[in-house]
Amino acid sequence: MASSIRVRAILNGETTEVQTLIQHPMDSGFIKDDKGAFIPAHFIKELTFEHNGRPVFIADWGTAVSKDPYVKFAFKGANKGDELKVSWIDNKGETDTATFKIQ
Amino acid sequence: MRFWLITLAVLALSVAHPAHAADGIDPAADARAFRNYFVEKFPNVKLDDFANGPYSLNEDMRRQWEEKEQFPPYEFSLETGKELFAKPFANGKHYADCFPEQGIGVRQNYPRFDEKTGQVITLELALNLCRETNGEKAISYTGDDMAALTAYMAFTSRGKPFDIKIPNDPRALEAYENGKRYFYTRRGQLNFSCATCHVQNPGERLRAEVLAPALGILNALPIYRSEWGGMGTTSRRFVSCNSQVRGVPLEPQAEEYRDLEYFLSYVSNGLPISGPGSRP
Amino acid sequence: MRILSRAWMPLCCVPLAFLTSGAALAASSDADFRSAYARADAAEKEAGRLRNQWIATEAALTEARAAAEKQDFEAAIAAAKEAEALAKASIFQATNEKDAWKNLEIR
Amino acid sequence: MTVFEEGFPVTRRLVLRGAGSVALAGLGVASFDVLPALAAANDKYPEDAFKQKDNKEAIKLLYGGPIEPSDKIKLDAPEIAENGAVVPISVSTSLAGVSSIAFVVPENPNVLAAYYKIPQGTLPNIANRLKMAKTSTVTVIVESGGKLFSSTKEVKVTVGGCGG
Repeated sequence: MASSIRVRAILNGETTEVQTLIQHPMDSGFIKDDKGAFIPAHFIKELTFEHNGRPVFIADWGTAVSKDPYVKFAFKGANKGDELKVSWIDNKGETDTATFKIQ
Repeated sequence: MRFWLITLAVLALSVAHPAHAADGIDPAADARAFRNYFVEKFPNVKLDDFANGPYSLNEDMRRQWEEKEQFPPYEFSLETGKELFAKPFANGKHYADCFPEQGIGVRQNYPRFDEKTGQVITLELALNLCRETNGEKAISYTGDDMAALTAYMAFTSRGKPFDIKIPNDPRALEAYENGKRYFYTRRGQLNFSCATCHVQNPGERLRAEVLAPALGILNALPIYRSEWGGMGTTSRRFVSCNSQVRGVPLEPQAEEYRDLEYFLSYVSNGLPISGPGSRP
Repeated sequence: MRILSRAWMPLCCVPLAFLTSGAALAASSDADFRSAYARADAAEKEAGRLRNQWIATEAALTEARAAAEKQDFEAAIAAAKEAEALAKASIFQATNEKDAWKNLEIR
Repeated sequence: MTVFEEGFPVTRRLVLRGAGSVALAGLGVASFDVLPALAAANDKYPEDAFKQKDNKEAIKLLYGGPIEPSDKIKLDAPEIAENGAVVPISVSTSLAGVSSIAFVVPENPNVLAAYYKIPQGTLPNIANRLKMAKTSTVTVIVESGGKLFSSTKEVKVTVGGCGG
């Protein structure tokens, strides 16, 4: 599976509930490996969700977000079948993006 | 460090020892007694819920688990497992060709006793044997690929009750007994057996962790542990438990571990497969 | 048996340049160390045969080898003795549990 | 059985079978009034706020204004975290015109854990999984109508197992 992003976006009445799980180590930079060296910080800094080109949710994350991060939110104004564009960028500048259909 | 060493030792001794029994090997009677012990110890836990380990005994932890289950951390391993399972070997064969029902919905029958080789075949061993018979190298029993493969196979059996068979073969009975002996034998510098924690103290806390009851303890494997930040196979779980009591672990899928899995799965017959699971 | 890469340290061939006056004293404690280490290692192998080794024993054996390498034979001998005691304890545990496990069994 | 749709598995969960609606749906009904919510500040990633070791400093950098506890914020966090690496924390509020929500964990090396911008039309309800170094309070700060409200809960965190 190429993308690191998993999303479930389900329309419930007017509200679209969005759950996301992203495959990412989210290393804080405070943890040592078994040889005692610090594992360098490697975490997602910004995660954005866009619907019809408009941001509906922006997450700015620090070093305290769990590995394989998960976030759930809900927004109004979308219809079944609309597209939700999800993209993230981490502190190393790596990025990933994917679009999902609202169920 | 000293403090909990003493409290744990006192805890272990304070519990009265269950009575003796005749020396004949009677798995069916053991399984009944095993189940009754836990059902009486935790009367308000539904039988099937024992397959959810500590979450059947602690409400605060159960809520955290249910939140994780909405989008579980083992999701990626599950998808990788599905891909790996479908990938053909160099000779064109697949894992599916090595298993009954193409490997779908069969996890609850493992470990099974192979009368040809007289050995207990666990799911993990069966996967590697399948690779070797098809000219591939065996993979690590504690690695992510094995966890992904067993996660996928467990998932296809979700909800199906454990159905472990002990054929009327003295070697099978001996393997079962060997597993039972290992389960109850104290080991490691802490001088604990599996039973010290999982029979005498389930529901108690080891600092943040709530000890799971031994009944249904393997049903959720392989598990994604927050502690490991990743997946863990049965082999990884046994090895890490040995290390926790300061015993030197045996090599993964050693005969003792396979027999232990045979015993523990048999006495959990009837409880549903809930793997892959997520645990603290 | 847990196969540990216990490459034998070249303990026995103490560097010949070590022929100063203290050599005699050091030589004897080297022999003492080697016999103490051999006893500990034999006990640990027996624990291995019983499939019941302890992590602390392995640690003490490693510590003994390291101290011997630094020619600190006093510490090396102490660590070897500790390893032997730990190995023996794990052997006792294994033999004792041969029947003691039944006390915990659910029937 | 797994049913794969749209590339993501609708997995059959033992736990949720028949467990009914997603918790958030119940809250979807919160009174979302028409007051034009503050346009979510599209400022860029608050770099230095995320570096702060000190609680007040981080909040000052992020918001600057005074904060007042509010009972209109429901902060859901475990009493004892099953594991400090994955602590499920969620918030929902009936406050109107919410434009941002932040989670602060004072005992963590960097106190600001997460900062969410809530554009118009998005409900002020979030669930996420945070890391906590040790026992600490968790404070959620909700920016509503340009004012700041908060709710705090203590979460006990320790390692598990026999240790050593």
